[in-house]
Amino acid sequence: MSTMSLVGALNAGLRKSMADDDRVILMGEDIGTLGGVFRVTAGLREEFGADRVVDTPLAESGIVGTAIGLALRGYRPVCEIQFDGFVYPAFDQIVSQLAKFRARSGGRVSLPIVIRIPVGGGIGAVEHHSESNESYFAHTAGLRVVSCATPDDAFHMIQQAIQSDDPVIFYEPKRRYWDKGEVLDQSDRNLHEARVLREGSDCTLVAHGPTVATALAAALAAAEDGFSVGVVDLRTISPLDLSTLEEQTMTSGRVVVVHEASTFLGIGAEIAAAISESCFYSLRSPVLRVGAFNMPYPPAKVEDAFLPSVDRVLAAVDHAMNY
Amino acid sequence: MSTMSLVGALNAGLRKSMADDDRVILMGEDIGTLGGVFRVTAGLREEFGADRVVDTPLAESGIVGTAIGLALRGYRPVCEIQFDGFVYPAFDQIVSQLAKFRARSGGRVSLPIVIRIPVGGGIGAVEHHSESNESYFAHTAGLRVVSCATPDDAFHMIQQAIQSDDPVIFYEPKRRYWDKGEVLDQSDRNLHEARVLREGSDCTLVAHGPTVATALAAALAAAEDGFSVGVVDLRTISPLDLSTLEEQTMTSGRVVVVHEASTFLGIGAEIAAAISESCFYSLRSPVLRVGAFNMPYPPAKVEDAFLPSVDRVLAAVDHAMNY
Amino acid sequence: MSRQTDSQSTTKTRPVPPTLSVITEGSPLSFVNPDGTLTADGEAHGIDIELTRGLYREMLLARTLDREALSLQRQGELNLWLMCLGQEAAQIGSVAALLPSDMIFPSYREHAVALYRGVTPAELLVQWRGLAHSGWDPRKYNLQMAALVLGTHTLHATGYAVGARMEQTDEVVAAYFGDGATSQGDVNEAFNWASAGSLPVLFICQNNQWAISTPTSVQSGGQIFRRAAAFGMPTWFVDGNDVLAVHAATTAAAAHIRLNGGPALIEAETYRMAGHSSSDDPTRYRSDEELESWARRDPLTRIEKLLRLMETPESFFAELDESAERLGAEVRDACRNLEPTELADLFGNVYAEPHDSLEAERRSYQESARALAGVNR
Amino acid sequence: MSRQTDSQSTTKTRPVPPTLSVITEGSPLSFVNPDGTLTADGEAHGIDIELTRGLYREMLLARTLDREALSLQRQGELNLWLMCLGQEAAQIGSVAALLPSDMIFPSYREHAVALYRGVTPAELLVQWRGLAHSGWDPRKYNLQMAALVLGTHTLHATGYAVGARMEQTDEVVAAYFGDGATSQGDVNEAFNWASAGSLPVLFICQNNQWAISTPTSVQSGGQIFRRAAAFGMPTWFVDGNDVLAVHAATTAAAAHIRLNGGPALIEAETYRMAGHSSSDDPTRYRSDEELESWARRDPLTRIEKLLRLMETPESFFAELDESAERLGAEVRDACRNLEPTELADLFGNVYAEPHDSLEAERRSYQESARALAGVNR
Ligand SMILES: Cc1ncc(C[n+]2csc(CCOP(=O)(O)OP(=O)(O)O)c2C)c(N)n1
Ligand SMILES: Cc1ncc(C[n+]2csc(CCOP(=O)(O)OP(=O)(O)O)c2C)c(N)n1
Ligand SMILES: [Mg+2]
Ligand SMILES: [Mg+2]
Repeated sequence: MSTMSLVGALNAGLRKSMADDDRVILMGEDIGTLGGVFRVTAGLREEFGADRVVDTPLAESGIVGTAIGLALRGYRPVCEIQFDGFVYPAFDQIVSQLAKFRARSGGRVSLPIVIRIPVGGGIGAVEHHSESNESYFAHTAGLRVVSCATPDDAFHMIQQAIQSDDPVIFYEPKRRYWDKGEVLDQSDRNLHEARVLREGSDCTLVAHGPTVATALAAALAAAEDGFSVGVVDLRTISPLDLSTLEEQTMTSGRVVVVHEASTFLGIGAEIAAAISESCFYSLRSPVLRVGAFNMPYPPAKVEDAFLPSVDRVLAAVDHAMNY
Repeated sequence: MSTMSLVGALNAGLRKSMADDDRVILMGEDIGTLGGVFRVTAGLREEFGADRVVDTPLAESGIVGTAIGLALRGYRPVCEIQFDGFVYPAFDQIVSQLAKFRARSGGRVSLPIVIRIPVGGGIGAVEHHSESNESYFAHTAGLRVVSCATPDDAFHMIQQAIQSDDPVIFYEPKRRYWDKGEVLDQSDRNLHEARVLREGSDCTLVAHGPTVATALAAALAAAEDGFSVGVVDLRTISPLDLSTLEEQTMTSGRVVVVHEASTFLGIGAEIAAAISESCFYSLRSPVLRVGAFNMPYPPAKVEDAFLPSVDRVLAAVDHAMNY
Repeated sequence: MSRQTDSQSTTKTRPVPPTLSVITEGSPLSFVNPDGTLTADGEAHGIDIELTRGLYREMLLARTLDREALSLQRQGELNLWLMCLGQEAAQIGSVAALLPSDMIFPSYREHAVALYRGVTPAELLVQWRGLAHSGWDPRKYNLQMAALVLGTHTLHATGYAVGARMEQTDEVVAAYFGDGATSQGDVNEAFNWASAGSLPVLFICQNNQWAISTPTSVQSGGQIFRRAAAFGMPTWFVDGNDVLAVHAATTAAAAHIRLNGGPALIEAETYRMAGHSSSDDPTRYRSDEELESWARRDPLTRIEKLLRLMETPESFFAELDESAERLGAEVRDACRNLEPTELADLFGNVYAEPHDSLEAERRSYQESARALAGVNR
Repeated sequence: MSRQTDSQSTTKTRPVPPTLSVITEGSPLSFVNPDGTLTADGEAHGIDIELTRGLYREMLLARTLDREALSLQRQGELNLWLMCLGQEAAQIGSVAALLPSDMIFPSYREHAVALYRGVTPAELLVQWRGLAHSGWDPRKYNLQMAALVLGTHTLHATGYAVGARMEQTDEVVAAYFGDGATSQGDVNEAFNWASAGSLPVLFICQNNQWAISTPTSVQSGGQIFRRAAAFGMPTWFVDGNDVLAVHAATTAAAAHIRLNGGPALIEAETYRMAGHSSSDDPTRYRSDEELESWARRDPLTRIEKLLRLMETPESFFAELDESAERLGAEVRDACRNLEPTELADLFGNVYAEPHDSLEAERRSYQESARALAGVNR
């Protein structure tokens, strides 16, 4: 066990995967000599060489497209997309090629590729550098989508994602990159299980990645006011760990989903729909959503007002309690 | 009033828009001399010239990207994407540029661009030619997304979409292209209103584009069995016409959404979440969804089993009735 | 100083460096004239009669397959067919110059390539009958599945070549694509990537003059082989209807790649003699004269003439006709005997690892299918 | 026959056409040496003293802006700054050769271009202070907003030029981008589109040797100006640190476009003297020697030397220093006096036409903001 930042944990996880399996290859813009703009891959080129930590040309479609070619040859590429907003040039390669390849091949060919995406806002960045686009990929059959919130999960989940024989979109919460936490030697769960961080009998908050800390803070604040509010860290966005969500819903009867993506067709919509269907008679209020307004991410100076805050989460809990 | 196929109605609508406003320019692959692979633009090049009905190079990003440039100059481009599955190379231009342009410019610059996409399955096509990808665009702030189901709507909605000062993703249901219907001279509603095709006191089916006919057939079949099942043609996917949906939900207490896209984060998820929130106490059963399984569109010979059928819709109605 | 390039003049009041023409018209490499006689290059290169017979045989079989498949489509046995009529030389000449161990990334029209690599008619047709998205195991034939989203596979080939270079093999990784596909960003990213990384990719562009109804003049402002050259790779511009020239150019390009490691491109100038697909009506956009002028440059006819000039025994042609007939019958049988596909079986193809919710969807699908079967019985 | 291109040899047993080298090294067009003397081309072209002074002045002002902005960033007054230090000649030389009516599509580093076009310091800084995504009305300055997703705007410029051609104007539409951006599919699609359509686009590539930490050698295997030429347009390769050469080349390219209608490209070889942005530490990936060698080729120094050689009065430099000082003060003031942005005001910027659900979101946001304000009071 040791204490690490989330960036450090990712770095350590990548190092371990690379040491364990020499088919693992990292590729992306500025990940080699520079170690990535967030330094997630710092030192890895020195350790594993330029063939395995590849500075690519500046072309996201090329990064994912050539990763597919490498995977066809037996490699396990891990692609870094520099910022969330720059994944779209690779959208065709991800959605039409990567996601569909196994089905298209009649199950003959799997593509064990991980696409790492630093995600979300809160770091005062310029446009295109603060987006939350997990819905696009979660809606795409053939992909798996996960989101880590803590150093411990970052360390283990990146390794599990690399070990998966399916393509995994791996989200890293930018504004939690420098948060420290304890990292255990062994993981206590597989890639597609949610984690109940706190049980709650009045309401359950569901979050992933950057909003997990927000949800926890809200739950603590609610506790001070006498409400028992639980928190579930989704960890997996596709597939969803519905059984954990259902269990918690049965207990609390109220659910608030918190994420940075737009609520319109955000993962909260799917959770609301699924939970409303499976727990119809257990719900004491509708599943509520706290997320982005239906507008592009605003300029940095107003992002605090834009991001789901503890206050907005508490208002939703209130709303649910008084429904 | 006259009788037209859906293709014919689109053709007539485009012709009218072009005649009314010489800033309207059509562009796409094979839309000029050939008139488009579905002949939606047949005859228009002869009528309006090669400058206004443009055969483009084979590059979807280029089509949308240059359309943006034209719109910045005051034109109103209407882009054709040859098949649903070929829109992804343009994803970055649509999602990062087209959708965000107005917000990025501080409201100074609007982009009145229409992107026409023949959508969905049921025509026995090969892979990538039968997809339903409206969720991606509906989740994207800054876009409007509509879906026509009948020749009358096709005729009027394409004109309204072209008149809109916002970018509109315009879906055309491929397998209904050759269906005939009456086209009225005047439209009875604006672009973002749903249409109640049938009132129902037991259950409301919500569909758009290709599944509207399926929903109607199911409602008729249910009526034979003594159930009063209503049908709403969404017409607009983003923004949703929630007030019409809420009204119908208040009446019937049961809602089944039918679409060809995957149910996981399909528009049914958003409708279920929104309706569950606003009509919590009126719902007699959870909002149910009939759509694609979470897999890429299958080979043509099994598409009938894959597409939402009358039987699958009726099963869902049954399920809702017996909840 | 060659810093400014173009043959057109510029208005200027003061001297700036003169333009340098790089966009001159080059005529493609050609060995055999349409009448079967040899060009000067053909004379210089010399003709290998066994090779020529072999290539002719493969072209004829490919044409047979193509014709049978189209006729099956017309009979409703196939949903769609994309004809390779007229492009046999470009395909056979190139694939025959590669080693069986060289991985190929085809587009959707490379039926001649697939047949040459040993793909069976059943494996080939299953996709076009609407029963599967692809019919063969890519590893068995070192031939990947057809790429239908234009140009995407050129990046896959490039990535595959990254591995080949890392492992220090002398493999060539070939990617086939059309003139239209070169307008896509992906193809240009692949050119750049392969060149920057000095990767063993052989780009094979069949410029068949059309992308559905769009002629090359609308598609691009320069020639493809020159563009690729400027990305930093040697390129060969070849008469794509001349199987011997294509073979020689591909041999040279592959040898170059094996020796030097970097990419190369072949632009084979050919013609799509049929429509874009069985759904297309090419008379809507192109003239009979154009078609006829290309018909006179048919890739099979000229080699047949050459073989006859070289006194190939009649028995060769007779045996070949028999083989073709056998193949035709085999194609028809294979098509009609293809096993039906069950939707339930496809759920397992999506993910390699267990996926609970998709598994649940499969179960619910199967239950409802069973229930419906009961109702309809 | 020029059908095969490359200087490297190929292994072959039989003759195939020889390789032809098109990828030779050309040296960039240059008028002024780093020591202020003229090159032979400079002598031939001649020097317009008024023009030179004007360009020098603009470069110095741009450098002042850049320095002030970086220092504001270091003081926490700006969130981010992307330095244009070292690229003043490439930017000023090119923009000054265009007409004010020529629309420009910049990337994110074209502060010198913006300043030249009249954009005010406040309009320029508002984006980097995190108050807006863009600061000026594109129509006012015929300057579009900065494109941050690399290369996307080259297609916008191309589309804009479609309109210019249709309307039979003699406008030039200019797009600025970096060496790294040329690896993106979009930029290549734009090259192809503009060439195929013979559109009046002037592509201006500032090759500053680096894309963040990625050097041009990793980025591409050929030279950018040669690539563009092969797409079918005249290109100029110019010393991007020589404002007079850049100006002459841009003048020639613009004239070519106005006369002939088709596109052209200028590759200005320059250097990003500072880090990629205020967040970047360039010492992690490049050497001091490299930096020093480029420092000796500074675009301002050489023109200052030239002006002194040409006996420019000291008063010119003194007045210019004053102007620079004034600009510096103006920049600092403008930055600190920028109005705050209210999230509530941004809802109306998303759609041009009424949007009920977003309107509802705005109302609910405002209500809760008011409620919270109440709580916190
Ligand atoms: C990204 C994409 N856009 C559009 C299409 C539709 N489409 C299929 S083939 C074709 C023309 C291709 O022309 P070319 O590359 O020259 O190949 P050819 O068909 O001539 O062999 C088009 C437009 C597609 N398959 N993929
Ligand atoms: C599509 C996309 N991918 C990645 C980035 C992140 N990024 C911003 S600038 C930059 C380097 C650009 O280099 P170049 O084009 O040479 O321009 P320069 O910064 O040198 O002016 C990168 C990788 C981006 N902005 N857009
Ligand atoms: Mg073609
Ligand atoms: Mg650069």
